[in-house]
Amino acid sequence: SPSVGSNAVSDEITIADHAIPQSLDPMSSASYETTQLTFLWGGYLTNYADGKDSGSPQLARSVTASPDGLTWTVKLRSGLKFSDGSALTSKDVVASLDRILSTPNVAGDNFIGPVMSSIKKVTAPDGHTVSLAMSRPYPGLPAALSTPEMVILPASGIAKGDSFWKHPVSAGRFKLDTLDTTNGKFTLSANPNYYDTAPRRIKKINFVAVTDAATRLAQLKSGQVDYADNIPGNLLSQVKSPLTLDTAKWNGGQMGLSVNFNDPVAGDKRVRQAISLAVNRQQIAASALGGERVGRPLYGIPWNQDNDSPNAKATKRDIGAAKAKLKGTKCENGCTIPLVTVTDSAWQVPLVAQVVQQQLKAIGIRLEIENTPFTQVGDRLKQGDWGLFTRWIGYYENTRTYLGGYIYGDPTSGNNANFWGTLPTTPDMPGLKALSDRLKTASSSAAPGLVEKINEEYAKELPSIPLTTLSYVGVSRFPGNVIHSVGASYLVLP
Amino acid sequence: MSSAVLPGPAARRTGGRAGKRLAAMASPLVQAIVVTLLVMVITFFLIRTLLGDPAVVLIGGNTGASPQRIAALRAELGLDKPLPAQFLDYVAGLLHGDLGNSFQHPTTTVASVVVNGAGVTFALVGVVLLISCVVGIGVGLLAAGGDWPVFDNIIRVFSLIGLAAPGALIGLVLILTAALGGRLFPAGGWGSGYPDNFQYLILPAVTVSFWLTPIILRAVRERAGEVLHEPFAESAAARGMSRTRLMLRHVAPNCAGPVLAIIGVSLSYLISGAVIVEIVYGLPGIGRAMTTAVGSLDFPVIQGIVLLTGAVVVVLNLIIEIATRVIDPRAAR
Amino acid sequence: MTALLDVRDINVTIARTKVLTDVSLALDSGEALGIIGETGSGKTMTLRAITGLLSSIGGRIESGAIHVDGRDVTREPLRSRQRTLRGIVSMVPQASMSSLDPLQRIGSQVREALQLNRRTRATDDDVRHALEAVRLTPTETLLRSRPHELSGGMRQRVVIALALASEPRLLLADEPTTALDASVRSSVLNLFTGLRIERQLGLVIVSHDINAIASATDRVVVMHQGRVVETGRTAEVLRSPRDPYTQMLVGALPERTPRGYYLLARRGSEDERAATDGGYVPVPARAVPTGNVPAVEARRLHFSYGDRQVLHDIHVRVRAGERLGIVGESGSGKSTLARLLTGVLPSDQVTVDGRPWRRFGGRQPERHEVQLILQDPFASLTETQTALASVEEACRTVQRLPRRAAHGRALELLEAVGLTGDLVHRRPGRLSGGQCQRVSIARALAANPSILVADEPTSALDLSVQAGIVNLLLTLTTRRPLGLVVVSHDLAVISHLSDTIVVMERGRIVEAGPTEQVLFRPEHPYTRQLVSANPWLAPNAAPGPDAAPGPDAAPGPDADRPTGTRTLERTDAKP
Amino acid sequence: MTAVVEPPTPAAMPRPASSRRRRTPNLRAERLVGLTIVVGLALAFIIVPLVSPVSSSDIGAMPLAPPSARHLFGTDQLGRDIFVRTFEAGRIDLGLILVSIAVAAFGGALLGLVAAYLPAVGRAVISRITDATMAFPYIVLVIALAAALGNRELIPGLPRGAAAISIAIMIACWPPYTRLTMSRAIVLRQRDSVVAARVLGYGPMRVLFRHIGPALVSTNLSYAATQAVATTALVGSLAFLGVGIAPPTPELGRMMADSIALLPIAWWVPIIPGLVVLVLGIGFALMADSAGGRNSR
Ligand SMILES: Nc1ncnc2c1ncn2[C@@H]1O[C@H](COP(=O)(O)OP(=O)(O)OP(=O)(O)O)[C@@H](O)[C@H]1O
Ligand SMILES: Nc1ncnc2c1ncn2[C@@H]1O[C@H](COP(=O)(O)OP(=O)(O)OP(=O)(O)O)[C@@H](O)[C@H]1O
Ligand SMILES: [Mg+2]
Ligand SMILES: [Mg+2]
Repeated sequence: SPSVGSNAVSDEITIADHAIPQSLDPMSSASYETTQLTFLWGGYLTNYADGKDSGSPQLARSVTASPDGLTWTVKLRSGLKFSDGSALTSKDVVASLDRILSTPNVAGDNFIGPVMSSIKKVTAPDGHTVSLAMSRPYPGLPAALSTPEMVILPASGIAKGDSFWKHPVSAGRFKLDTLDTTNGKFTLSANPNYYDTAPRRIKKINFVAVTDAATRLAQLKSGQVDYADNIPGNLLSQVKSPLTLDTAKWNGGQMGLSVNFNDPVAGDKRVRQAISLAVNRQQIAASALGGERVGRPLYGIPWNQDNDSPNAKATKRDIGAAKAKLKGTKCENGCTIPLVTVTDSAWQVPLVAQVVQQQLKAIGIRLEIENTPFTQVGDRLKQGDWGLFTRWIGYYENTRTYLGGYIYGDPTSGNNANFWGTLPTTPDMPGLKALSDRLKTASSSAAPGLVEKINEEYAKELPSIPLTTLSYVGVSRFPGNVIHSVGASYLVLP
Repeated sequence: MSSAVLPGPAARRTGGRAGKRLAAMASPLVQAIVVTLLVMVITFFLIRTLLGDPAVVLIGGNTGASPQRIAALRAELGLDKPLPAQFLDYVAGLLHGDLGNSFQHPTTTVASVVVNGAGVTFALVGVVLLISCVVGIGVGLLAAGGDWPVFDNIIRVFSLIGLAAPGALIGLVLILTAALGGRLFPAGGWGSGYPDNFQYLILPAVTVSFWLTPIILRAVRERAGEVLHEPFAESAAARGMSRTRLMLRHVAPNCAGPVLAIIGVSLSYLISGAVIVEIVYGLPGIGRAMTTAVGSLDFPVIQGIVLLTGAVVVVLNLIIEIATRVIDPRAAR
Repeated sequence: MTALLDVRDINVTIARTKVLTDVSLALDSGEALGIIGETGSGKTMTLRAITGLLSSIGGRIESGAIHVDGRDVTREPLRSRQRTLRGIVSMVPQASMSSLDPLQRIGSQVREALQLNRRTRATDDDVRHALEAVRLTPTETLLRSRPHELSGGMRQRVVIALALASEPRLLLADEPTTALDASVRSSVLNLFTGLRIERQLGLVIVSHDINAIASATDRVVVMHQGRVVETGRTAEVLRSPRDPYTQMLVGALPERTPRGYYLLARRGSEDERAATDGGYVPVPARAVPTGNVPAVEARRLHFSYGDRQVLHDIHVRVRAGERLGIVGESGSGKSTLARLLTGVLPSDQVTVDGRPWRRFGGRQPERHEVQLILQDPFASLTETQTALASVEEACRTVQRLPRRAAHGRALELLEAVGLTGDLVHRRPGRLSGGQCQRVSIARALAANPSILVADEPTSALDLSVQAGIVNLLLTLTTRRPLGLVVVSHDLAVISHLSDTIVVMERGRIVEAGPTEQVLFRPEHPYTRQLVSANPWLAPNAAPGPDAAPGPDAAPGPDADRPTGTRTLERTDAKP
Repeated sequence: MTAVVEPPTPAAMPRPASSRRRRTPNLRAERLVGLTIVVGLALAFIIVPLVSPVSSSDIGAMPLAPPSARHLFGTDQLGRDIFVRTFEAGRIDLGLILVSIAVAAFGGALLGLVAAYLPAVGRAVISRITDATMAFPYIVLVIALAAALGNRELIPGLPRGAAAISIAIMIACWPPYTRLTMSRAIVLRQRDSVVAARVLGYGPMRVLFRHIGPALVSTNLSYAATQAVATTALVGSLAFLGVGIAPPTPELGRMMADSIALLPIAWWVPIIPGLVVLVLGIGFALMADSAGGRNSR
């Protein structure tokens, strides 16, 4: 392997992540590994890359809305091919979107739930055109089409069902060559049929799983790998030149405590408010995250992770106030709340949980941490006998517009305890619901004001208790501009 | 009882000596088969009663799939049948040499997963055994045979530490020192072909050997010490046999029994130790396959792995037993 | 000419404990020297000092000198001493069982030993010659055998062959016959004597078997607590020992005491009655059972272990008040019979008071009637129980005595066997063999048996300790009407403890009759051979009032033949 | 399966004095050292958390502060005092190991003792089950049990997650005791002391538990000490598999696993719990050694 610190990028790189994907289907798994890979091999209608131009066309030549916002038209580039050489037509796009629409519960469950619930029908007027009929305007659609789930797959492959996912095919910059799930090693090589023929340096990617973060870092230092993903904050002080932090990747999302409203203790608004008051967010950041974190811990959902949100004031710790809130609740004289935690998804989660557990002792609340594997947590939550859950929301680009409906999921799904993002709904948060409904159709100029209002309302109702923003850091052997990422999982490669 | 209760030579020669010996060899074989079957049966029922529903996990417990879809998947995986029926299916498959397919990756056969992982793990175990036996026996003999109290004490201290230190800790310290500081060996990972792969095996093997070597070393030292004080060794020494010759010709073979016995007893611990270390070093052995399989409730894979490791342990024990008998026919009593 | 071996005033310590004090001995070529003494008296240490093996157990020669063939080897370290002594001194170690490498074939062990000395390859013929020299037929099977496939006698010969391989001029043999049968023992001793004469070998034989020393050596050294207490010509020393310790040792030989008398045991520690100075003390009249006499009987007894029949058509019966001796060569089935009689092994042909033994675990009222004393005194006690606890447990469970009564009874019984004070609170590990055997006896008595079966009760014990146990058994039969079955291969012991003797050979009774008759008018050749190995067996004659202990008082059949030549003419049976 | 081959020692000849006496004084000292280590650590495990002003879960200081007068062993990545945590963790670990092994040893030995008195068929059945359990890769068991039991609080008062580990240790550890006890008991059964007991008419239970059982105690104890070494290391490694005791209860293995990556920047965080595991293991090993177990696994 090349010597350490040589800035020259060869045409083959090795990326080490902490696990291999449980599934390659982004509809089944939203883990970083899966999305990271999907972005490499998957073709999308619009481009996710490079932050600012998110939503710009990729496989699509254009994505345009009708003036009433109720019809979107996607024009495909001509001569598109999948990596296996077969032609990519609008039929494939329709099949791909229908697959998502027909997947049960997606509308309510997934990141893309809001956009999906606003799409009525997808049709293909001709081989190069796709038309989306909307039930309500959704200005963020172009950006939404670049989320990992929106990968375009061959209709014939989709028809094959599960077996397609043994070796999926799409029209991304790379194609999957070997999928060695037993050895935790995937290889990808440049897709010869990629629409963009501009010469690119990297022709081959090895994607390996190295469970232990220290080993990952060690392998990076010794030159075995070129890019190590997901390095815990307290290791970052070991990252010294010539290694570089992929600072673009820092924003790893936000962590909060989801609430089981059916739980007699945690379901009580006063208890939630008390918890929120008793949590010392500065301490969480300092001790659990090794001080490595972006932004301040704030309320709400992705869009208010901006570093400059005015809601920072609401996060101050106040034990006296917290205790006062507990008067008359089940926790007045101490109580126990089961806290479900996932230990194998992000290194931050168990640490934050422990700090919170310790902090809540001050108001007599005993958190009983229950570790659950990532793969089983949804199931576990459905069982119902839990109070709080350390939710970690991955963060997509700062796209205020398209995730408008995110905050307040579709009550029709009836699922108020799901994992992926829709927050639990209960009838007693009418204010929040009304605001959220307004946001779904708001113009982009009206949105920021609405968001502030939502945040205020949110702070009162606390459908979930925000804790902190998270860092999700990759380390590269090359200077920072050579390999970096956008969001948490979109790798930008030379 | 009296010392003279020995079978007379005449008694041995009469009767089918070869037949008896065959029978004596066959009975461990039968036992080994029974044990392997037991392992299979226990595993089958244990995982199915202990662990949850693979269908839910497979579909992605997190996406909230409909009960119908889960039921369909259960039927597809054959999990809807009653346990005994499932067991019969499994056994029928086994009889055809078919371990089934992975739940998680339906086109992957369990055999390929297991063989793949086992290749790595048993290569690791093999290297560990090699290192431990060479170092353990060598140093053990030196410590027992040489008259160097200081050396002996150093060895004692080292073996105590090796014995008591947790493998994972040693592994990580090794990674951080040998691999990073000295850049001698890769800090983990796995290559693509064999001579190349050995360099990835060295550190993990050393890590596990840290535990096994002291055990062998101590046994050898103890046994060798005893043998050296046995009258035959003393009189050989008194007749003028050199120390080296005595150690090699007489003491070493007499240590073989305890060493073999220890290896036999340690095998399953050894494999478990290897699994932990594999995970630390990121080797694609059965350890990784197994943690993944348990996490995703991939029953056929769990079963295949347990069956394979169980069978390997049993077969190795069988070989050890036969070897012990060949080395020391008294063991066959 | 210098002596072949000259040990002068050596003092040896092991880890600061003095084990040898001023030991001296000397030996010329062709001469045989015996060393006798009780266990722990330093016999083995003396040999170790000569061969240089002291250092391996942390011993040191503090002072004195050892010259071998004129060379001073006292301070030579082990390794160079091995070189110096190679081809001069060889040794046959104690414990023949582990004197051969258990894993190597006999042929290769012999070959290796031969090559050690000559540094050239030893041919197959050399190996054969070496084995023939110790009167073994070097068949291919023998050469390919491993030690555990040989009998004790054969093994001992191979060990001797190894020792002779370097063609030594001095052979040191440590207890070469202890583990062997009477017949094998005499052939091994004959072998020594033969070699000595053939090769002009200097021979040191260490043994506590006085008969062996008597028949195979010219001179003897008696050791006691690490000192040489007496040296002299074997015949003289044994006939008229001068040192009190030697007197005691020789006197304790059961052969030397006429039947019907207590053996001469060491003073102080043993039965007071039996230890009166000088003269013999007669055993008082035995208690005679009255009324219904319990009996144990084997009738037409056949017994097999698996498909191997070890007992054929045995008839024996013992009643309370009777004494039966069972003798026979090793493996003849004596212990098996003893176990059958006590119900340890099941058989319907053995009855106690007319009823067969129940299997283990079943309730049987007559269970306590027959009790067993076993050979290994340490192994027959539960190692975690103190002497008192063992006996107390027996009192409580068998006799169903309440706790206090059991305690008192146990103390009484222990005192009756000569154990008092602190001793009763010790565990077997801290008791001597003789003491353990006493506990064992006391425990058996706690069951209040009518019949006591003793399987080799003294063969693991030193002579003087043996005398104590024999005396104890004698005393016990005088106190109560006890039936006694004594199993032993030692005719002399049996002669004291039996009225009737059965002789067993390969699972059959070959001769049976009153003790007098079997011992002094043996009919079966096997019995004759047994008797002839005991030169001093005393008939049941009262010693004269002025008789001193010794062979003169009870001259055996071969008493005045010169030692060392006596058994030479007998052809050697190949084992 | 394979038993350690012992040369037949004829009873008629007591073992040569040399082998009996060779190393006794040394051994006693070793046992004493071993015992001192284990007992000393056990006391410290109990006392230190009791008298310490800070609790093991207090987050009171800078994270990763090096050892100082205030924090003797420094602080961990959350800013908790490692000194208190280490000792409290030791208490859990030691308790877990002792209890699990005691149960395994007792159960296994009992089964072996009973097996020794069963007819050949019963004995064969037990032997095969024992072999099968020994052939079973226990690590699978640990992972599966942990997955199945989760870290729910099975036994009130016990740290959550402890039950799974403990059960797994018990299941993995019993077979050697059964094997050892059975083979020894079969030998002892033929021993003269048992023959004598039977001749006295003692019942099978009495023979089993008064005359055979006690003789096995020391063998089993020495084996248990040996196993404690292995188990100490094992429990210390389990956390690396993501199996273990739930926070906030500190556990030595988890303390190491969670912080091993910090070795280059804050060695004290992983090393100190590691050292405690090591010292504890050495204590057990010394005890096992001197208890005279030949079988050093
Ligand atoms: N390895 C040893 N370390 C310390 N003392 C020993 C050792 N071996 C023997 N002794 C002591 O040395 C003394 C002499 O022992 P030695 O073996 O010479 O007796 P022995 O006459 O050969 O007895 P036996 O008839 O039992 O073989 C005894 O007091 C014994 O306790
Ligand atoms: N448990 C056993 N199983 C099988 N064979 C046995 C057993 N015990 C003894 N034997 C055999 O039975 C025969 C008689 O043995 P036994 O112990 O009764 O002889 P012995 O006369 O007491 O001999 P020794 O004088 O050596 O004590 C021997 O050939 C022996 O090998
Ligand atoms: Mg001796
Ligand atoms: Mg016998």
